[in-house]
Amino acid sequence: MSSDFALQQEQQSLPLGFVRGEPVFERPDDLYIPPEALELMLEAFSGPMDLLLYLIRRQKMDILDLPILPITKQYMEYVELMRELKLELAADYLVMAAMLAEIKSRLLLPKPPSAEEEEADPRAELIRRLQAYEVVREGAHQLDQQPQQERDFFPAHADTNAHELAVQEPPPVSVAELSLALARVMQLVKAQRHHQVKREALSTRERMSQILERLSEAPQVDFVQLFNVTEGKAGVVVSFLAILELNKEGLIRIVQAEAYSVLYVSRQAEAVEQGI
Amino acid sequence: MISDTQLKQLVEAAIFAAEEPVTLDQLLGGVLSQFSLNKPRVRQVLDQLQEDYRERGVQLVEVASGFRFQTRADLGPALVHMWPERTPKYSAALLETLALIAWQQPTTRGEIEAIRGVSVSTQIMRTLQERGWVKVVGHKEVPGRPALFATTKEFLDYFSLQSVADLPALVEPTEPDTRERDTNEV
Amino acid sequence: MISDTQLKQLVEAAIFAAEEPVTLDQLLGGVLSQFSLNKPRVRQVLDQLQEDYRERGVQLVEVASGFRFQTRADLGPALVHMWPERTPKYSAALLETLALIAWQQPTTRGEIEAIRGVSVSTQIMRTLQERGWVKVVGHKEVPGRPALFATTKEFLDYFSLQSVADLPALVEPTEPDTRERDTNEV
Repeated sequence: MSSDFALQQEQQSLPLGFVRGEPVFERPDDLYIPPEALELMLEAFSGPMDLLLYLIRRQKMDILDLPILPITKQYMEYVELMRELKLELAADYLVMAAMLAEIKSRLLLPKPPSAEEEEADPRAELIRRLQAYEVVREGAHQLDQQPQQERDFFPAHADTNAHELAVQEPPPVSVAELSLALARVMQLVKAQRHHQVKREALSTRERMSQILERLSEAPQVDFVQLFNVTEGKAGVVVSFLAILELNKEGLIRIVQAEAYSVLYVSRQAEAVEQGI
Repeated sequence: MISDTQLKQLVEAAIFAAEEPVTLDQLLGGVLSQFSLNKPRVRQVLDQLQEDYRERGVQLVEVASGFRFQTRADLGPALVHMWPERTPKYSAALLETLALIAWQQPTTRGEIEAIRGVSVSTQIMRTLQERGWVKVVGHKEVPGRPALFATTKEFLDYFSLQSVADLPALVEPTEPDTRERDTNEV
Repeated sequence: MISDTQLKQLVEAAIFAAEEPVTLDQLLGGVLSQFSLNKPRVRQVLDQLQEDYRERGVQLVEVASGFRFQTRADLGPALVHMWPERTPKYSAALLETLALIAWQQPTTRGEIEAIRGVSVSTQIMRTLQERGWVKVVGHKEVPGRPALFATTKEFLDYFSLQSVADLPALVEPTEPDTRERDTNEV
């Protein structure tokens, strides 16, 4: 009893694991523990290696002296208890159980005298892995000891009026990006049958905008002035199509005082306001 | 008990670490709650801190919602150079809206929404107009008289385009029949 | 020309106003770009600032991605008390995974799992990447081309490290010497 007590005291000096970053010093020493505690403990172990290391430490054993029989027995008891309590047990725990069982059976098998020299210790691989894992666990512990932002220190910031003074450069956009956006939009339009827009309409529609803009500067413009002969035949055709389209959409009105007189074009809004 | 030095350090650190200005009450109820301190003592510490920082690059000021450190006002113009291009990228929604306006112009917000199947935010329309790429060229004579949007000359200049018609030429045609139509194009 | 006082104020304000740590080069190329200053002069200013703040509630420290002001380490517990929600807690599994990536980088998930003896949850890898502590730096040229993970500057900044080399060295395991002891054991 007294040695058990001493052992327990010793246990408490070493953090055996971490629960959400908090070192865990206490773990139940016997196996008969309430399910809630076991669940908590399962959370405290980061995996089967952690549990195994804990069991070895509890036995005050050297890893190099891995006492495979008692450790396997205890490990199995833990795993069994976890299963009985239907705790969600990671498959990794069962893989470790199988590995332990295999090592145990190999150690128990009588070895043929001739092979004794060459055959490696079946525990060697597990010992190597436990040692490697122990290093990692120590690494995690040391990392946790580092000054941590928002736990040990906070970044210190000051407000500044400089942001308000800054002239925000608008984000750059490449033609390729815009083209891709247009391609996406074209796909959308294609999907909608009723929008039968042909690519030819492009420059016409742009010209429609230009004409509308021109008409916003003057209440009415001489029809002829809407054409720019320097653009050549193609340009004149585009302007003409644009005027027809604007007229069709009811955005402009074309008026003529008398036959063969000058044609005037005005925006529909102006036309309405002026009562034309 | 807490020494004067520790108290000043703690108040200073708390204000610097806080994301928002901190009030005297927040200090007393927060970092200082474990010490029995009264308001005048903390007030005095704040006064001392204000004095300590008077000639420094940052200063302790009291604003409506509490105390905060801020950079000296006269350093503003120099500090501007810290953020040369802290510019977010434009959203796909904005670029698609722009592309649609270019393509279908003059067009209304409602027409854009009908094609994109989602509403176009006022923010997007404002951004496009502030950038000088899009402007209102008239109003459609339908109920509500919605604005007619069109692209501008600045838009063409920015993208080094002669005309909006130059734009889709960059798009790889997905269907062979659209390619044939290209030749007939005006 | 800029006076020593102005220079110190400007550097101080710039570091306090920046959202991320600031390097000497960033200072020279940013806020100080309009003055012709050399690195040693700015370095000297940084040294002076470090000295000025030595006994204050916040201190100037150099971390992996540059200089930043941060609260004094011994004030941590009191400040955490002010913002308990700002202090995250990390599981043993997460810290072990992070430690492994830090020490063994670049490394794959499979290698981490082999050492930890447990599968690494996707949740942990996502958390580490979302926090910006870990990133994929390539793929291992083996079947399946698994991603190679490495730690970032943000990781170093968070844990107050200037480089991975500052991490405490790990004790290499001693070679198992089990052969002779076998017989006594079973």
